Amino acid sequence: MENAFGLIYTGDASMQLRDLTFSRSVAAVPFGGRYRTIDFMLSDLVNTGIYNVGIIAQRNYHSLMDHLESGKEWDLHRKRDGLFILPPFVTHDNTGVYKGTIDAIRSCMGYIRRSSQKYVVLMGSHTIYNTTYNEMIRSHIESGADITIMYNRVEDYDMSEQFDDLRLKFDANGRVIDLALNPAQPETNLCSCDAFVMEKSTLEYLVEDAFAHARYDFMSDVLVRNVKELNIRGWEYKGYVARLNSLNGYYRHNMALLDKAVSKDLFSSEHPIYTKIKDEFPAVYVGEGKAINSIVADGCIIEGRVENSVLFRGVHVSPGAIVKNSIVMQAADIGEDSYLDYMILDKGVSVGRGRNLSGHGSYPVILRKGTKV
Amino acid sequence: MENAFGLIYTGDASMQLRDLTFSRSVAAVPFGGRYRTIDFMLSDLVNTGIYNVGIIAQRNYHSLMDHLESGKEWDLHRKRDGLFILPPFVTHDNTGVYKGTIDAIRSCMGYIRRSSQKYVVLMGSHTIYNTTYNEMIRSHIESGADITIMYNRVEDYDMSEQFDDLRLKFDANGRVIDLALNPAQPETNLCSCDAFVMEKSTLEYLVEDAFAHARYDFMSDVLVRNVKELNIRGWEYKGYVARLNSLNGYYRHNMALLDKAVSKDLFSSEHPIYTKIKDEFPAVYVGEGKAINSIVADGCIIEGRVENSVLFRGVHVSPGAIVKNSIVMQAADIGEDSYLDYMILDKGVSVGRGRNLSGHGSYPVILRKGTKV
Amino acid sequence: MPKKKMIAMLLAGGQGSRLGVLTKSMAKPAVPFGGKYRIIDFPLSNCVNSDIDTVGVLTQYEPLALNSYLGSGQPWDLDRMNGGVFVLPPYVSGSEGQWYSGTANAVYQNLPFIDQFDPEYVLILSGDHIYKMDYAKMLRFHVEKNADATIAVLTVPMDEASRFGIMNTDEYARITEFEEKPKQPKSNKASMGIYIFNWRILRPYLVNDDKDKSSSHDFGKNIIPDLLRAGANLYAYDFKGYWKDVGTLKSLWEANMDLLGQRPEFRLADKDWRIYSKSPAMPPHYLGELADVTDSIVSEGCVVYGNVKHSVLFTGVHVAKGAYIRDSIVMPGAVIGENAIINKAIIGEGAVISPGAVIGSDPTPEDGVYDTSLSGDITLVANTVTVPEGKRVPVGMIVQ
Amino acid sequence: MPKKKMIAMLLAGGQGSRLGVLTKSMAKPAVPFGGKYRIIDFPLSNCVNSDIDTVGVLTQYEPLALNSYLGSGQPWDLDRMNGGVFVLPPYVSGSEGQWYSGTANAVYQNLPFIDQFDPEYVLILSGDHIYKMDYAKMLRFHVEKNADATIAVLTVPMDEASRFGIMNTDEYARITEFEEKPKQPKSNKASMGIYIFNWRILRPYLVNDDKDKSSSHDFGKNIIPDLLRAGANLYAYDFKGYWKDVGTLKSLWEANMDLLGQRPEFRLADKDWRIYSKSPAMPPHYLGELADVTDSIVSEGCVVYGNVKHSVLFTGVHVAKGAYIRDSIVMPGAVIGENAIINKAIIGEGAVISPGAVIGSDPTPEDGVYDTSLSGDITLVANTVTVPEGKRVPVGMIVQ
Repeated sequence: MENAFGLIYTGDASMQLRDLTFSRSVAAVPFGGRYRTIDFMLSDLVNTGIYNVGIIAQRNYHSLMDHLESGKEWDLHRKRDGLFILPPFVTHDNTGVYKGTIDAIRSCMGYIRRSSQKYVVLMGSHTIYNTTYNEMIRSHIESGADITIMYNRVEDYDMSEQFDDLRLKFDANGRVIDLALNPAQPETNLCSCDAFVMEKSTLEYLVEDAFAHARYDFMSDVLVRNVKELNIRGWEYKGYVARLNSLNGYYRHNMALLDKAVSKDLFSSEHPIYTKIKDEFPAVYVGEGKAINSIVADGCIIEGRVENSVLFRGVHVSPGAIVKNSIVMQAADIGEDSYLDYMILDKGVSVGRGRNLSGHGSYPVILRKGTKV
Repeated sequence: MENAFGLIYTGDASMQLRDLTFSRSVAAVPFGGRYRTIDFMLSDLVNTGIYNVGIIAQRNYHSLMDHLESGKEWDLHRKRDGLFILPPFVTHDNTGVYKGTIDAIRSCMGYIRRSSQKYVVLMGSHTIYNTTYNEMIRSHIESGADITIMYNRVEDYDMSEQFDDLRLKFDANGRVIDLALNPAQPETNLCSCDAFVMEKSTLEYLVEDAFAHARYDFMSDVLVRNVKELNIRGWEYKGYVARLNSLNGYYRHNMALLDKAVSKDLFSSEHPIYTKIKDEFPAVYVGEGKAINSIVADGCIIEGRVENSVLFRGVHVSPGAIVKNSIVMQAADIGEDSYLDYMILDKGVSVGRGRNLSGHGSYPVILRKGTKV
Repeated sequence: MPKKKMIAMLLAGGQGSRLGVLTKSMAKPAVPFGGKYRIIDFPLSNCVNSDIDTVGVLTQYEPLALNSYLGSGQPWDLDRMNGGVFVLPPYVSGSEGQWYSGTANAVYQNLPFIDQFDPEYVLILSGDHIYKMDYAKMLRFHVEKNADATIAVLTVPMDEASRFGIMNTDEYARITEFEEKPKQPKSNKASMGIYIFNWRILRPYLVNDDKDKSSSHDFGKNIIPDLLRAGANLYAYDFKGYWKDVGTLKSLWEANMDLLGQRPEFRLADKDWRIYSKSPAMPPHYLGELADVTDSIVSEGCVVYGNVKHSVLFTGVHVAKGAYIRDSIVMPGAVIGENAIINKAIIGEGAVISPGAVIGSDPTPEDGVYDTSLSGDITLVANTVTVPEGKRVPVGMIVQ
Repeated sequence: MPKKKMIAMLLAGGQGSRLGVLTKSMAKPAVPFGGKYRIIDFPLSNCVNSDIDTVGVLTQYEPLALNSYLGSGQPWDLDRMNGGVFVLPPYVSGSEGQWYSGTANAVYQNLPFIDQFDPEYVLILSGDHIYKMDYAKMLRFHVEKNADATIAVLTVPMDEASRFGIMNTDEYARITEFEEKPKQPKSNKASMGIYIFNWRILRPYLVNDDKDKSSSHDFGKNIIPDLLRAGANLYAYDFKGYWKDVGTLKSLWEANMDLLGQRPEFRLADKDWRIYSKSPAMPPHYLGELADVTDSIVSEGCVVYGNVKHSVLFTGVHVAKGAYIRDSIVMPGAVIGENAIINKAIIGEGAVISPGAVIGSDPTPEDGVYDTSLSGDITLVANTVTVPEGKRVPVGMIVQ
């Protein structure tokens, strides 16, 4: 067990993911056929041996609450420590909307103070990867850093999708000497993975100090501003990182799972990703039903043809239907002889017989939750 | 198992209980040494064999959420059915404050529709009793009533504490022919216990109909207004009923537990009242520590003198301290040689050495949560 | 402990020796079935779906797998405060212990367990049947008939009746006679080994049976005949629907095959009668560019690059490119190498079929014409066995 | 199943025959202790507080009470997805079963259970000790010493050392010699029966011990001496604090008395080391107008109208007016009638002491002078026994 607790900032509805976050936070967005993004953060922590996790919720956290329940699927239903959903405290004075990350973290200082662990892993919720933090924490302690930032090398960052893009520059001793947030011309390809390790007391001090000076954003007002004063170091993660910072990015990272190397990275059997159990039957292929180069979850009934797609739990593909290059979320019903290409179908979409719907590789079309076409 | 589900309306902060409901709903108010009022409603339902329970929460439901967790203490953590906390859905258009009970029930129509049971037990949260609803449901079915109201005979209703006081008048056939809400001169002593049985479809119809006509209060706009149209009947409960409709009432009903007949009624071993387990050690009497005519919960350390009082879990009465005619909630610390008489101490109050605090039988003084005196 | 209306006692003691090497280190109810389930999931889910929340699982043979699988009972919603699922092994009382010597004896030894719930009715179940059944309906029948005991019966073809325990009933479904495997069956109502007893009635019979040294302490052989002799009210409850005893390799294979096809004999895809099971944390399955999967069940964690026809792939199975699987069941975590051929076979948990190996005969029938007959023999590769490269395992052989 | 660093194996098999009638129908670890606990709560809570989340409970004697008590493990936070609490009874493997024939044999028979967690270390515990101990600290000591096995030892008075298994150590705490109940003890470090083993080291010793027909298959008598003979690195871990083997009626009584007073020998009121237990749903206790309770522990569900001095009342005990209880422990649900006298006694679960009955001697000492000596005899009334009105039960008698 690590002497650390996790604090996950789930943010407010993000405009980057458009309709996907219309009624849910980024943390509750479905990903990879049977997961929600929060599953990766929680599993990373639990696989590290961290069993005290606070989740800072904002408005629209009901689907998150439904998904997490008591935390038992992540083995986080515990008498000591466990899972804490920290909802905004709505009062007559407080509308439940935070001014920024600093304000949000400050609102759960009670939880932070009560946590008995020495270190904290602070995480956002739109960056997906599969690792444990043990090595990062060890490196943090050994280096004597104030803050250690997890980062990876990005090769083809699409600048049009830039969002919370924090670039690191190191000196020869491995200390971060410059941080740039959303730079137009990044000087380095070392990009923060939105996970930070520090002592709990450091976090407490930095947050209170920033708040007292009416500064509300952790990245710009604490990290970027204080890069000279603080001993900030980095820990490089070498596996696959999925940044859900745009709808295109969301589409691309789901499709990337069809690449064996990527899915092996994200679904390592050594570090399983836990999620809510739905008690679905195993997928069944019937009659002419076929799938190639696709990910298909439990509860699917495949009677049509599926190619280069990701199917979530309980999708029904009727005879004669063709689903290509698409992401189809839970419980969609694809009618007979219909045709889908480059589509994203949110939960519970129903596509009628013979319908023909196509997006384009660079601009997949999204159908909102519950749409009937 | 009964073919019914439970729906508990927890209301907003009620002014009747003053400081006790400053930061919690009536449902979360501590009662009887180790309980919260909601424990009685939930246990009544579970002891009936009803395992599908919706709790309509309003603002300030955090302490309720903390208390209920996954519902496991009431055996309500289930895959099918179980416990559902139905929080207000706060959006840009909706501030999370309901216009009335009808509005609140209507906001959880989704839950009601999904519930597979035929009957519903609709309950408020400020009336405490210990029964099962089996007999009431049977009588409802046999009588062919539209709605059956649970009531009891009140002998000494204090009109100055009148609140949600619904009086029933029957005809010779047992049908309710008149309902009066908060009458200045009640015609009968038959008073609703704030529990109603009806078919789910009846509730759905009545709520939608009232809402469509901009009527928002279940008691006045549905029951009282429709007493002629609806076949309303009653089911008499003969045990002890504690109506927490004023601070004085709250004090009196806690003190009534020192009467063996009352505590036997409310804590029937046949129908246990379940609550959250705190893993406290059993109470210990040390040195000169004594208690008479008092209720003392686990985790108390009694080194002083306790008379005619109710002590919640984890209270420490220091040597030389005297606690009389008082209600002392969880984790209070009563300093050496202090003296308390007719006091209500909310959670975590700390009374310094030698302090002398007295209320009066007709007006107990309340110390807010966490006060240090 | 609050009183219960009905509790279930699930007889899971069987070594299941007819399942041979599959049950070498686990009790039969723990044998995998239907892609992601184990046999015991079916009676347990039936209990939960019938609102029975207290189940004693009687077992004495290799209980580790079963014990670990059942855990706290949470996957079946049986992690209850009052009740839940209890594994009941034999134990020492006084100064000596006694192993279970029959189905009735196993229940007898757990009288104190049953008594603590003070049930009105006790439901006796077996741990090796695949079926969906609403025991609450059976209980309503039992109560309506004012029966002392009710036995669930299945209508079997008359010419097969002599293989079963047959109940002869009068026009009111009251059992007048019970014959174990009669040569000349008078009826075709076969006992399914599912009983509801009034606990008050059954209890003294169990106590007396224990004293009878000549008894084999079995419900079918002793208790039911004793009750009949005493003139008790025994009724037969007609069960309509799929039911299969998966006590042999052939019937286990056949029951898995029954899950396939457009109108399967036994439908897992049933939202109204969910079968619960303990899910491993695995990603959805992946079918590669060249995968050709037809008429099959594919579970989570599978990765398929080869051909799979009319087969059941359990969780985490890997099928390499060029491999060909047909009319077979491949249990959790098995690995099928490149160009290997599996035909009408059972591949055990974690078995490895190396590239080019052939299990069973080379397949000859055309696509779409599957062999679901029981005439030919099943080929079996036991759990964790590795079949070497290019090796041919002939039809009907058991590799262990 | 993910690998575990350390798992615990709790030996709960003991019939506890020295506790006599108290353990007639339950294993010793299920005996009530300290007002609301059972003995097994102490090692289980120690495990959980030491971050050990996997505990095997080895039991073969009357496991029903223990099984029902442990349930899903939830009260101890041991309802884990990976790990948790497992009751491990003897079982049939192959064609025959074998009862546990010693502490080492019980662990040996559960090798597959341990192996599935692939632990680095295995902690062996007893189910009949009352103490608070941080096993994580002991593990740190074990790792620092690079030990093969570490044995927790308690410093006992030199003149009592001959009653214990004594560890003789060198200056580095390494064990050089182990003597079971030596006539001339060379040290006063007594084994507490708590061991940490490197699983890699212990495993072959268990396998070899099983083959040795002359062995009594006991950790203290066989495994530890074998390891010492082989020159293994055995270290003694000094435990400071309260520890009591409650294997006799006297020590059970004494350990309960140790909970009382201003500075109790053993403090239950410890927020930093909570003892978890399964709570019954009972209201807080009530003391009547005339109740006179001094220097006592009173648990939930108690209703007291009489006098209670220096005693422990367990959950749901009723004490009628005029009754007088002194230096006694009264187990769950017992009823003490009007004017009954209980002096230096143990009253079993659900026992009924009718009005005017006298259990033990009439009390003579003045208030505040309590008899905590072990010299006089304890009087015992067994579980569920009713002592008739006015009956006198003399000192030291056992009523059953």
